[in-house]
Order: sequence, then C-alpha cells, then structure tokens
Amino acid sequence: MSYTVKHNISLTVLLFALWFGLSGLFDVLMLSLGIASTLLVVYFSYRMDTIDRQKHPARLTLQLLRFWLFLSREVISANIDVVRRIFRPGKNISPQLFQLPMTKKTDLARVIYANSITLTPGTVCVKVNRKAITVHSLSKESADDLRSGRMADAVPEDERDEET
Amino acid sequence: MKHNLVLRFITKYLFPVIALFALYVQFHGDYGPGGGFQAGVILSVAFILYAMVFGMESMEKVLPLGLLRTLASTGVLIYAATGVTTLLMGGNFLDYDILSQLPIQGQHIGIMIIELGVGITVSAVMLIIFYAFTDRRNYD
Amino acid sequence: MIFTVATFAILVTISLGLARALMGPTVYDRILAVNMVGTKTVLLIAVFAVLSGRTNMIDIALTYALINLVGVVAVLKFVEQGNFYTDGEDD
Amino acid sequence: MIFVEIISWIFIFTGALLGIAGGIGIHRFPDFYSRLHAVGITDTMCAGCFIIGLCLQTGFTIASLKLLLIFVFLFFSCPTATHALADTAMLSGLKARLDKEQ
Repeated sequence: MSYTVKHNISLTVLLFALWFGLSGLFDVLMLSLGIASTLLVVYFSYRMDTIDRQKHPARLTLQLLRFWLFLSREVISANIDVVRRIFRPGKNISPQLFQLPMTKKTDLARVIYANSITLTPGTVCVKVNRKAITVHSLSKESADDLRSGRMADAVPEDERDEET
Repeated sequence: MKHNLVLRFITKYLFPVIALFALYVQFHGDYGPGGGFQAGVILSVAFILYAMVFGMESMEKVLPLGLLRTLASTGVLIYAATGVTTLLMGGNFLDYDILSQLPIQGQHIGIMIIELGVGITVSAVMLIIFYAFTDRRNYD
Repeated sequence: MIFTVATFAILVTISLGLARALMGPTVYDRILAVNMVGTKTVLLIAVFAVLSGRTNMIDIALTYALINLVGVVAVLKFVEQGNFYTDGEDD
Repeated sequence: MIFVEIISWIFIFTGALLGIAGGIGIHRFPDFYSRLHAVGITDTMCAGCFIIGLCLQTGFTIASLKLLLIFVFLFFSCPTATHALADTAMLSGLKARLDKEQ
C-alpha cells in the first residue's frame, strides 16, 4: 500500500518536471493544464499497474549516476573497437554466442544489465530469463570481458525493489 | 511479445512519457507544431504500444470498447456544443470572439476547446480502428 | 558549412541503410535497417531544426524518437505471429 | 565564442564519420547478428556526438534541454528495439554464423 503511494508520488513529480521542461511557460493556465495532464497520465498508469500486476520503481540514486559514468566510458571504448573492426581488411570478426549466469535478483537490475550489454556495441543480449542471459558478441575479446563479470558487478542493485 | 522482460519493463516506463508528450502537443498547439489531430494520434500510439506488449485482454480492461465509443462521440459533441454556444451568445457558428470580453482571449479559449474535442475524437477513433484490426472474429 | 556536411553524412548513412533494407536476405535485416534509418531521421530533423533556427521543430524529432520503437515492435509482432490478436507465449 | 564553435564542429564531424562507419558496417558484416553491432554504433556514440554538438550550437536554452531529452529517449529505446529484434530472430530459428575455432 505505502509502496504504491510512494511510487505514484514519485511518478507524478517526475512527469510534472518533464512537462515543465518541455513547456517552459509560467502561465497559470498552462501550469494547471500541466497538473491535469500529469494526473490523467498517472491515473492511467496506475490502472495498468493494477490490471497486469506489474509495478516498476522509479528511483534515482547516486549509485545509478556512477553506473552511467562507467557505462559511457565502456560505450566509447567499445565503439572505437567496433569501428576499427569495420575498417580492418580481411577476416575481422570472430562471432561468439554464449551464456552467462544471471547474478541479479531483481527484475529492474536484470533489465539494466541486459540493456547495458546491448547498448555497448560489440555485444548484444539475445535472451534474458531468471537463470541465464544469452549474449552474441562480435569478438572473443569482448566476450572475455563480459565473462570476467566487470559489467555485472557495476550494475547497481537495490534489494528493496523486490517488494513490488 | 509478452515473454520479453526488457520490452515489458521499457513499455512501463515509456507509456507515461509518450502519453504526457501527447498532452503537451495537445495544449501547445499555438506555440509550436502540433494540435488536436497530432496529439490524438500520439496518445493512441502510447496505448497501442501497451496493447501490443501486454496483449489485448489487458488493454480491453484498461479502456473498454464501449468507453471508447462514448469518448469518440463526446469529442464531436464538444466541437458542436462550442459552435452552438457562440450561436446562442449572439455570434455566428464557431465565432470565438464572443466567448470572452477580449476577442483575442476569446479566440484563445475557443481554439483550445475545439482542439480538445478533436484530440479526444481522433485518439478514440484510432484506438477503435486498432481494436477492429485485432478483432479475431473477422479472421479464421 | 558544417550543417551541410552533417546533413550530407546523415543522408549517405540513410541511403546505405535503405540499400540494406532492399537487399537484406532475411526480413530481420530489413527491420534492422529500417530501425537505423529511423534513428538517423531523428538526427536529421534535429540538425535541420537547429540549422534553420526554428527550434520548435525539435518537438517533431522528439516525437519520432518516441514513436520509432513502436513501429519496430509492431512489425516484429506481425512477423512473429502473423496477426495482432494473440499474445505470444508466456515465460 | 569561436572556441565553442570549433568544439561543436569537431563533435558533429565525429558523429557524421561514425554514422557513415556504421552504414558501411551493415554492408561489411556477413550475417544478421553481427550487423546488429554496426547499428549499435549509430545508435549510441554517433547520436551522442550529434546531440552534444547541436547543444553547443543552441547554448543553454529550452531547445538544448529538448535535445538532451531526445538523447535520453534514444538511450532507452534503441537497445530495447535491438534486443527485441535479436530475441525474435532467435525465437524464429535464425542461425548465427559463429567462429569455428573457439
């Protein structure tokens, strides 16, 4: 109960901030229309949450910020690697398809993990479930890098998310 | 698509953003590109994404077809009622200047109400068309 | 000047993507190419909006960035199931 | 002021080159699954460089905020689309061409 209330309040605040960023008008009319729109959207999303029984937490932590910095560094280095492979003549890739054990316990951390694997060029997450994650990688080096678990350790996980 | 965990998650985050953006386009028609028709289409796209990922059964619980039919006609009624109101207040049909003391403000209010009606009708009709596409009785 | 270069580069990328969409051996290659063309279109609209000074047009790029995913999901669902009314298997 | 211009030009030029590299990549790689990686370039760093360059051009206004929002949305939706594509292709039984000597 209290979790749902907290979730809806944070969603409302985030959506109103988004409205304000998009509109940038200080009109009384526009602000009240913004509040009405936000409440309408939150109502529909609450209805959907109760119908399909899936709630998704919206939390911004310092950990997530640090993870984004880590991820952007990874993405840049992986980009340079893939661009080099595109322009290297002859046989330039050695594709691999392999499974990694899923070490994350909450769905949110699983999704962040899968999406950051996909976001890094050179590795694409093909399948995710509770036990394992199947990855297609462009080269043996990036596969070994994923196997070392550096990415998995960097993904932030909050055990409280499980109480949904 | 329901088996895909990532898609389900991202849909849950993306739906409020697309819907709010649609409402932003709805109400900022006179400051930038946009207006009732575009906003209605974007809003219905948000619901169509939800329907495709979570299946039609959940979608029909969120927005039943009967409610959509009511909304589609409500939009037209808003449009017509605005016209009749201006007629009753002594102007022509859809003569916005009458709606307020200042003609400019009257036009502002009038266009906003008209666009609201257009947006409601367009999004409801788009969703009705989508429901007709997914109706299994017409196939098989 | 730089905007001409940027627009030209984006158009070259779009034509390469369209060539893949026409050639693509499997249907998934075609969807992949169309997805890429969508991303480049967002960038093209953004570059054009800043170039011409009509920054209101960035809203259109924003719309396209949000809607691109929906198109890909719709085509994928249709390719996978052949219709829109079944949900697909549960996990 | 000219300093900011030059930095923004460098970013846009890098983005343009990366975009063309990704476009060449989807023609050079042999099968569907490796082409996904080439599209990954145009989705991440190419878009990022363009957006940063354009933000420097517009300065600190509401337009640059919207450009950053475009980047954030691409950041969420592009990997999702790629993952959904790969997942569906794998489910439909499309085989990946893998390296022989592992």
